[in-house]
Amino acid sequence: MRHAIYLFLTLTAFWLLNSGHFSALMLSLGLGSILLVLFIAHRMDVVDHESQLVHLSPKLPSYFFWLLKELILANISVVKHIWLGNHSISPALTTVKASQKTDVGKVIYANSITLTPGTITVDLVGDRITVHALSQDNIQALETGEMDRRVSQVVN
Amino acid sequence: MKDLIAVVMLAGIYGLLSACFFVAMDAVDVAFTEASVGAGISTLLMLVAISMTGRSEQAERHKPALAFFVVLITGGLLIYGTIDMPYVGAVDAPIQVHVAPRYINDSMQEVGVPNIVTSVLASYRGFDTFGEAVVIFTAGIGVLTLLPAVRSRKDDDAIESLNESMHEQHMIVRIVAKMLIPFILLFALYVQFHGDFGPGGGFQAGVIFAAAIILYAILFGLDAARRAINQTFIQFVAAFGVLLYGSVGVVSLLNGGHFLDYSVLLADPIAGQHLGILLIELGVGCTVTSVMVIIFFHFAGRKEDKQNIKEGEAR
Amino acid sequence: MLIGATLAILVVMILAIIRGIIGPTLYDRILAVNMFGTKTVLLIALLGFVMGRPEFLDIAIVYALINFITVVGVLRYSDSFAFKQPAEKKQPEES
Amino acid sequence: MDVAIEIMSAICLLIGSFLCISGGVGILRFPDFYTRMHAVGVTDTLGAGMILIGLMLQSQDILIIAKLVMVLLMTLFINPTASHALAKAAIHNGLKPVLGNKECNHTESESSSR
Repeated sequence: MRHAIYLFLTLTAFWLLNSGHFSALMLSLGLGSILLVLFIAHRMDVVDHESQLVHLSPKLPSYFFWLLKELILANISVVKHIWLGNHSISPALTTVKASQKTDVGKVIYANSITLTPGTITVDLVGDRITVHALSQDNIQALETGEMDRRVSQVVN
Repeated sequence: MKDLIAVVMLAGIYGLLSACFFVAMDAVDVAFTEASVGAGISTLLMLVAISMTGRSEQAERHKPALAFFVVLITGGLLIYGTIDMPYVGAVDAPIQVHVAPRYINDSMQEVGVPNIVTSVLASYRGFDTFGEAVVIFTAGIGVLTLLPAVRSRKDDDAIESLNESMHEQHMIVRIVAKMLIPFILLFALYVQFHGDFGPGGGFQAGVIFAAAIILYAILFGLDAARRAINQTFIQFVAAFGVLLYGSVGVVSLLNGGHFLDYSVLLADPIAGQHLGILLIELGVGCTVTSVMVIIFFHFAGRKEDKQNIKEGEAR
Repeated sequence: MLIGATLAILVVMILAIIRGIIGPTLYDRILAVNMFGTKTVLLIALLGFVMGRPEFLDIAIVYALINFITVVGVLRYSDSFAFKQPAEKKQPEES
Repeated sequence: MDVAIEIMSAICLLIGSFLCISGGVGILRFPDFYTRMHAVGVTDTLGAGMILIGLMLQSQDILIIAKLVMVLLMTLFINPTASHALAKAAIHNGLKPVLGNKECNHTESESSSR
């Protein structure tokens, strides 16, 4: 029920921000649409703790900014590799461990890895994440486990 | 190119490209339709079809050079034909002198909808659009009759375990899709109801809505999707959409107007137009959504049945 | 500057098309389509600003969503039997 | 004030365009599928983000900014997932990555013959 309320609130915000029309007709149509979507989502069984991220929000912004910093650094390095040419890269396949307990945590970690250019999550089995990296530096950065630690903080 | 999936991918690029072209030509509604239909759902349906028939093209039975020659000639003739056409945007071009000025100048008073395309599509040319809705409905019926669902449910356990393993496999995609699906659905409904103000309307909304359901079916298995979306109900909705459209026309007849003349629906003609457009767009949306879902379910269901039969034979 | 960015995106789209046509593997083509789609989102947003009609953003959102659905669909059907031939074997036949 | 915002937006657009073109060059230049995905990652994250932020700076309407934020969030949210899906499908169907390590010279020579 809690998740349904969260979903209802986010959907309302989504509708209002998209619509920008506040006549009675539009608002009632919006309400009807949201209820219909809630009903279908309930039938599809997609409303649960996995899809509603509200319970991990307080630490999300700080993680987000840290990720942004990493993102910019990673972008610069990959762009450098692009312009330097093929001899500067040494692609590698490696496996790192995800210490998050929940599936959502693992997914956030895996997606953060993919989001930073230079590393791509190729596979996620259990708590082992297979990563394809553009160069050895990326792998070393990943193996320090800082991202892993930060994601764990956000989720738990 | 013999690999059909590569061909489908290039067709997807073509869809995106032509949508960009439409945007550049300021034809927002057409671009919207191309976005949802050309790049989205047709790629998906073609993929399903390919996964049933096989990936490679058949051995050549025709002469590619001859075909290319014919295409070249036809294209050349078509280009030759366009030489006689008036320049784009010429004042005396036929398209600018007949009905277009009326649409542009008077539609605000007569229909009262800011988006002229919607007022043309749904009000001035409501009969055409009715025909289009019926065409889509007919396509749905055709698929229903030609591809009856062969339900051979013997090894439910096997499918259950398959679903389980799929859950492990696609965990990332699944969880992200779980978060996204409600928003896709709501966005489709937003498109549905804001066709009056901006680009959008029943066709686009229906396709996006169906795409969300198809995404669900792809990721969570066809059976889960069948449980969530009742098959009989969806067939009913398809018919209901056309029926709603038609009955708006009939009600306007009964109120003393022409068929699909919404001005007589309410005392105020403008409000009547609004109501009529809203209802028929809803009808179109219902029909398009359900027909797309029906087509996908029948294609994909048939494929699954085929696989089941194959597995049964192997055992 | 808007126009400059639009042109840059167009150039990137052309590069993506080249990659889509020369392949060599199927996945390169899917990658090209995916990249082309995201660039289309950007192009439409930019064009909306160039032409002063920000309603275009609706289309951009639709593209962002549809693109995801297409790629997921490809992934799903790449698991099915029709794709089972190893990618290397296909090489000589393609291009 | 207005001029400052204009300049900032122009800078954002410029950086975004440069990143996108870099990614476009990368997708042609890199040796195999997996490395190309990294190039696409550049255009999808910071390239798209910079361009969208540049557009946000140019608009006054809160609804338009909201929609741009939505596009940005979707890009950041969807693209890694799609990339992952793609990489996973590729590796499960036996497409071998070109590796820079010594022990994998075998794969490298094999795929460079493509």
